[in-house]
Amino acid sequence: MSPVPPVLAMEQVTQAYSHPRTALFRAPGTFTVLDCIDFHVHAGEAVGLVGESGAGKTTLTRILTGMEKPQSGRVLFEGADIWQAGPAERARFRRSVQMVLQNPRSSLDPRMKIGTALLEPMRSLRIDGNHLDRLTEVLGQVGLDTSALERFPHEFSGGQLQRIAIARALMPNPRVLVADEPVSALDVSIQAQVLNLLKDLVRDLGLSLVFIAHDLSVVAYTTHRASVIAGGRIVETGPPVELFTRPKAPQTQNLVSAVLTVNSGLSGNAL
Amino acid sequence: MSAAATTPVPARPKKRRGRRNLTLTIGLVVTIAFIAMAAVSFFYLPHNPNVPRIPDRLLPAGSPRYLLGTDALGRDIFSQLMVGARTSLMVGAGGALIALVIGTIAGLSAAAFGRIADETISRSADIMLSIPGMVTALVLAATIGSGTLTTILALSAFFTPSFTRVIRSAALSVLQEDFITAARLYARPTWFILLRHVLPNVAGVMIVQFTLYFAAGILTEAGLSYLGVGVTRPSISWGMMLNEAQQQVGISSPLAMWPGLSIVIVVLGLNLLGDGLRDVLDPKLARRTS
Amino acid sequence: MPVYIARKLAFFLLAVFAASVLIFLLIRGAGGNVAAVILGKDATAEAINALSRQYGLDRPLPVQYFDWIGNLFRGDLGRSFRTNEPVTDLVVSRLSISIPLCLSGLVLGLLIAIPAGTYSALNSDKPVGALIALLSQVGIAVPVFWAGILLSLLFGVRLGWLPTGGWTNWDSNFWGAVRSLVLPVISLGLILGASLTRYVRSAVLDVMNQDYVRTARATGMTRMQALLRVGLRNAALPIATVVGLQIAELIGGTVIIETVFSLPGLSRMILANVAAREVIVVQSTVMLIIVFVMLVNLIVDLLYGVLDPRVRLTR
Amino acid sequence: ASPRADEGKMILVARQDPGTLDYTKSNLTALRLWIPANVVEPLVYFNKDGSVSPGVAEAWEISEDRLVYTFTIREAKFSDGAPVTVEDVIYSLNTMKASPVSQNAAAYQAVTSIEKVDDRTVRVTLDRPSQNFWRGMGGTAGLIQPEAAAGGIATNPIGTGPYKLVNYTSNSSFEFTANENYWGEAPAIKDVTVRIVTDGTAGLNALEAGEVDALPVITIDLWEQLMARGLDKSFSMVTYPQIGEPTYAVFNQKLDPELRQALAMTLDRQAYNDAFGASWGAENTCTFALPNQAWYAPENPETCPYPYDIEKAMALVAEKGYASTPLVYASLSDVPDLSLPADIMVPTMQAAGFNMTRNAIDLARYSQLIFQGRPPQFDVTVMSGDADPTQWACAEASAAGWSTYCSAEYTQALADADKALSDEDYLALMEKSADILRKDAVIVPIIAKKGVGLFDPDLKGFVEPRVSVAIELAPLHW
Amino acid sequence: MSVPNAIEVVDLVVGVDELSAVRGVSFAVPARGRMGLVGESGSGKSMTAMALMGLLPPGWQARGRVLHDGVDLLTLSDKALSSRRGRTISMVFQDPMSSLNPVRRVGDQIADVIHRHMGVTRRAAHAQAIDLMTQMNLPRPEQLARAFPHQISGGQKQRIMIAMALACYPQLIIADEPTTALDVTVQKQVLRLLNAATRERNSALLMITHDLPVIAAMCDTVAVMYAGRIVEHGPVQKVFRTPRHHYTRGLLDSQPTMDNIALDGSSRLHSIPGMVPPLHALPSGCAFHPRCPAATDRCRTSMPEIDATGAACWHPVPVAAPAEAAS
Ligand SMILES: Nc1ncnc2c1ncn2[C@@H]1O[C@H](COP(=O)(O)OP(=O)(O)OP(=O)(O)O)[C@@H](O)[C@H]1O
Ligand SMILES: Nc1ncnc2c1ncn2[C@@H]1O[C@H](COP(=O)(O)OP(=O)(O)OP(=O)(O)O)[C@@H](O)[C@H]1O
Ligand SMILES: [Mg+2]
Ligand SMILES: [Mg+2]
Ligand code: NI
Repeated sequence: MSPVPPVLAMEQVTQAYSHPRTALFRAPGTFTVLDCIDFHVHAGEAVGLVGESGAGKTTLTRILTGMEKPQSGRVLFEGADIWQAGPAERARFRRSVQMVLQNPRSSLDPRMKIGTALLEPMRSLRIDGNHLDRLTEVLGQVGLDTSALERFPHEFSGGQLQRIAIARALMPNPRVLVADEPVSALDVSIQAQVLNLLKDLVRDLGLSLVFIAHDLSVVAYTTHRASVIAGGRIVETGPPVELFTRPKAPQTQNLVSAVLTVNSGLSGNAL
Repeated sequence: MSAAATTPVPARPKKRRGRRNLTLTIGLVVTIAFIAMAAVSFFYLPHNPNVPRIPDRLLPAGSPRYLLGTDALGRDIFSQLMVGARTSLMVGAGGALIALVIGTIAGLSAAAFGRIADETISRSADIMLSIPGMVTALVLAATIGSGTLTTILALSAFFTPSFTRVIRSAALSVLQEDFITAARLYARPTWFILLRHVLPNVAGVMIVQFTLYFAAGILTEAGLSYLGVGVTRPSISWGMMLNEAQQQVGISSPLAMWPGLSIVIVVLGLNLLGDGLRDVLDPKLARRTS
Repeated sequence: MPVYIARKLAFFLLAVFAASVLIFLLIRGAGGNVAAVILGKDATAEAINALSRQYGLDRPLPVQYFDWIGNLFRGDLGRSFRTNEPVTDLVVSRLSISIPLCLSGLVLGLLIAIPAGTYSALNSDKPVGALIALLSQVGIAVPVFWAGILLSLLFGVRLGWLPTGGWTNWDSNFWGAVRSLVLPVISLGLILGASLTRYVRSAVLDVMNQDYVRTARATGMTRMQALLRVGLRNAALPIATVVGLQIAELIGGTVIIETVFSLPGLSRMILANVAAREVIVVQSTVMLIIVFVMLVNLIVDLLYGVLDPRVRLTR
Repeated sequence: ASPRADEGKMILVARQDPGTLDYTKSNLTALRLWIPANVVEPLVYFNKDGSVSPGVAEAWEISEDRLVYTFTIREAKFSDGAPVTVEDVIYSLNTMKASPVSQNAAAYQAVTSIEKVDDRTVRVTLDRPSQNFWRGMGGTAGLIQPEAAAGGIATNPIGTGPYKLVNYTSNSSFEFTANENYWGEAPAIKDVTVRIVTDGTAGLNALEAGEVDALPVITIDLWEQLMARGLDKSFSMVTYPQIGEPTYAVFNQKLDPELRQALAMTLDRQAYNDAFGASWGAENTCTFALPNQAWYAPENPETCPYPYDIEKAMALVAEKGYASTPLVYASLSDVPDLSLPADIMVPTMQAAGFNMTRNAIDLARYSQLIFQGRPPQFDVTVMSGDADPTQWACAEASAAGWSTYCSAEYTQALADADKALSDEDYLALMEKSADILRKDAVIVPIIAKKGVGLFDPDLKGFVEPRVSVAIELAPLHW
Repeated sequence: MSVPNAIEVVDLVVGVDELSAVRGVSFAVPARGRMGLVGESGSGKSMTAMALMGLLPPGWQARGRVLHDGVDLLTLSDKALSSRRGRTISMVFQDPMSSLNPVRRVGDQIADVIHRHMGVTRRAAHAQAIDLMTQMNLPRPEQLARAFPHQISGGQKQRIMIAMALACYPQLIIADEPTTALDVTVQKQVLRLLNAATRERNSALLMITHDLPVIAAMCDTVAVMYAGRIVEHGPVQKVFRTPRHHYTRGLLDSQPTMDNIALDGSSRLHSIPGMVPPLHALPSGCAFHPRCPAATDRCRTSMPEIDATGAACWHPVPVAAPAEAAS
């Protein structure tokens, strides 16, 4: 779509799982979760992915971040297949693609101080440099101060924790941030804080963002481009507002028509 | 979607917390007293518990010089109880500790190293659980001879499978937390994740289970020694004292009271401690099993 | 469901095999041998060796193992070295004590545990509930043999109502046999009941906190109705599992109780035969017990399949 | 009165389960208490007064040189109805001759042939006179069984005795009923049950509760309890030496004799007696014998070679530096009678300065380690058993083990006694061998326990055992 | 009072020991009325509902009055209450996955309710259950009735729950977040069904949710809860168009909707700073004051009551500055 090659992409990715065995003398069946998916994100771009529950969104992020090897297809980071890459390139990939998970409370080890948790990726990925400076910098970026470092996760609210989780993802100075439903576990009044933060990060740091949600308006608010996934395939891609005001694929239409808003409710034509 | 996960941990109602604290306190006091009794026995005993003094035999409790009286050979009962505490401590804690170490390693491996490891370990645990522990202990005593060490071994063989199961399920629930996914994402190897993240998070379960198996170990040891396949003199255990009490003077003697009572109190104390600790360390489990 | 049953059966067979190897090795590892025990203190080494040879105890271990296991599969448990009696006969006469003892102990335990556990779960915030919980804690802490000793002291010696121990054969005096089982069963049942009470209590507490019980109440069931019609049916599953696991422990309890009350049951037979190094008798009897425990657990698993539609219909 | 009195029944209590009833292979007291004399009879009976009465042999003839014994077999039937034949007798004697139980086989050491003379007569020829042979014919070595039923001996021994075994359930009970084929007078009580109650207290309780009628053999660990409960008053108590056993310490004969002697001086016999014998059921003794044996002598500070003297023992230990010799005391973990003495001995020996470790093992291991161990695998152990001095006989030191006191002098003295032609000679020679034994501090007697029994006051007629330790049921009556 | 109330709650306080999750809540749902109760997690919505049903967790106590069908429900015994539960007042729970008895067929579970309250035979109850399932737009009801809960989808389960709740034509149905656990696409269908079915049966509806659009779509009036109290109460049109409480306004502003997103991506959402206070550390005065842009000392010390504005606020949002949602 754009002349610059994508930072992170997947080509023709297919992934299938096997059902548990149900009959004694029949081979267990498989079902395809992702079916020949092409997906990419450019530098500095925020890409959204929406779809019903079970559509394969989480599976896609797992493959995109290299946590799961697809059955077929390639995952490309800066043009190179990550499953064929040498150790140095793999290390670079690990540093450059980070993830924010759905549940802020469970994404931080309850027995680990925030400071330690934030330094974990640096140690694990063997990144040199002054970690303390980096800590202060990143905490500033997510709007927390260094007093957080000595505390434990249970002393924070969900929104703060999600910001800490984002800070942890930012520590290795990644190029791509993958966020799987980062706000769906948050209270309404707090989710806006996190959305604004993500948006700022893309703008200020030139990060690429892959943002997953089941709520169309949240995706529209946060991203430049969005894809709709259904039945293991990407059915439609485009600028979100465009996509949601003039959906073409029936699955997109289905999603759009399901959206409730205060205004449509007040005007009496919501249901 | 639901924001339930971010709800602050609900504060416990006061009244119940009070009761739980009471449980914990009683358990702690009894356990400490018991450990203290065992510890003191190393430095001070009113009498040598193994040296018979025939002229002083079978004195009742409260006799001068003998707080709880003497047994059929004139050995001081209180001193024997003190040394018995030591044995119970060693056997119960030793058995539970070995089971804890092996069970933790096995349980973590089962949870973390894939289906084949899981099936192998879990099924082996199931098989071992089907073998009645008492029978194993009997056979083991015949195989390697009875004594403190055998008893510890038998107990650990007995407890390891259930320990493994508990640790496995606790580890499984930790492993599906998002922070594990996060650690995988920044390339932590599995063994590191187990040590750094899973172990500290199942430590509560481990401590609680340790306490409970400690108690169960004391009970089982008493049973084995009662059958005469457990601890033998010059070691002294409460179960062995009961065995002797029944052999020597018959059940109508108060001799059978003291060691029996000691067992009940200590086991009760340890169980209360375990339950209390569970409330503190492992609230999720507490709701399910207390 | 067929897959479920097939898997459980396959595991059962594997488990039996593994246990048999384990038991065989354990017992063969034991010091001393039956010939030495039979011949007593004055025997010469030659006499002992000759007797061992006669019993086939000098053959290589794998040969002995496959011989034994092959016979087991044919339903032949072997013969006692000392008396040349078939183990089957020995076991059968012992089972006429151990099975009633074990089963009545279990039934008594359940009769205590189910009402007490349920009641204390439902009244967990009242003094009675706490009292039951405490009593069950105390019960768990009491060694089963001590309970037996105290009970026989009270009812046998003090009050003289029941025999303090010993056994009367069923066919010689039926009520006498029943009477000799009363105290052992009570000791076993009380202690088992105490620990089961805990499990029942937690299972009921757990189930009663489930959303579907709340639904049942919201559609008009009283607490009692919700407990009886919804709660217990669902709590039966975890309780059945625990009972299956407790069987092994129950057998451990009978070993001790049979000793306390001098009942010539299966456990005591094992005890005596271990002491005499009657390896075949011990191996076969222990295997019998293990297979029994495993069978109970297999049945519990299959029962689970029947009771729980989630297992029945999907796997 | 017992409810069983009118039904012609009685229930007795046994403490131990023999496991097997094959008396040709097993020497267990638990078996010898019930089967000989009641079910299986020997050729002859030796009475308490020294006279001999007929058993399976209705008459016998001993040649002048005491080398040829001719037995006339009784026209009787075994309890299974088969007639007693000369072949059965020859079979029985030959079986005993080949018995792995050394006491049985020992009786036949001098025997050269066992032959049939005619349908009712058996002749046994010896190569030298043997007291052991003759006494053996009145003991287990002379028990007569039918050859045809030999296969079932382990569970259902058959004999000519006044009772037959109806049922034996190991760990549970023996059931006897009067043998309708018995050659003598039918016993007064037709049905006898012997209940096996391993827990001694439970046995006493059962007696007190009236569930059983007698405990003919009460082990030492219960004597004190029995007095404390006043059972000796409410029941008739008998004490008799035959069932009794000496309890003796065994020191490894390879140890330095002076060390053995010092060890022997730590044995406080009165303390053992107080602790276990309740001071009345046992006598302190330094002689390996029971009070019913003629060469028996109770403890006596003058005549005892190594009387209790802890100070002297300590001095010896200090002087000779025995503290540096590690010693192992092997105790039996699953036989209370034999583990209790260790509770006293080990601490006392330690107090005297010996470097003593206690090693508790179960009977099966003990059998292998101690009984079979060559050379001896222990330094000190305690045993309790038959007061038969011949069991120690051993001429050469290489065969030394627990059960062999390898002293040529001792063995010779025993052999001489065996060959004795008259009872007086026999006694004198036995006394001589007993003296050799006690001076060497290898087998050191501590106490001689008596047999103690409690009977329902209405149950009368108890006689002291004639065949080994057998409790004779037939004379008992309500 | 012209229209009788389906339920009237006066000064309801729900708590355990010293902690109160609901601190003096009053509202009324008129017969056939439809009220929404909205608020963030932990604000006490579910506790209020449970108090109305008499299904508080052990140890919890409710004070105040809950008038329904002429009686004060809080004074009734468990037995008396259970004859009303499911008949005159019923409830749909949040999580359909766990709210059905896993070992009983779904058709039987519906039939049980009918049999229990309507005094009809089991067979008739079963027929009625199938009938109800048809009305709930469930496919192949006869077959589905024989299914166990784990065999059907979440949306279907929630319809079964609604069928159970509506089976006896209750005067009031309380729906506690009935669609939060469901997929977006299914949510609308279930809401539509609930809407239609309650109207058909003339049941009043108390809709509990944290989702403002759901309230807007379903309800006539709304009460906004914060930290155990109602902070604003009034007709939906008024409250959502001209919110007077800063919290209500904050909630409305922080919803990203297609309407408030600028096409160039430059728009920023309003967010409420801080977090919802935990029960045991409630701020003094107006519980919202630490997060409120207009808070003064007065807000910190004394607790405002709902006044003529419909909001419990010392400094209500001026009407002149309508919320963005209304623009
Ligand atoms: N490891 C696995 N083994 C088997 N099936 C799996 C596995 N992981 C995911 N699935 C199945 O694949 C499908 C897609 O799952 P995925 O988690 O990617 O969906 P999703 O779009 O993220 O849904 P949600 O919105 O509920 O998070 C689901 O049906 C899920 O059950
Ligand atoms: N069983 C309980 N024990 C202790 N505290 C509880 C319990 N249930 C709820 N609470 C507390 O009571 C308060 C009100 O809870 P309630 O469930 O009514 O909130 P809610 O508004 O329904 O939230 P949600 O949107 O998460 O369902 C919360 O602070 C909660 O932590
Ligand atoms: Mg997902
Ligand atoms: Mg709620
Ligand atoms: Ni592009």
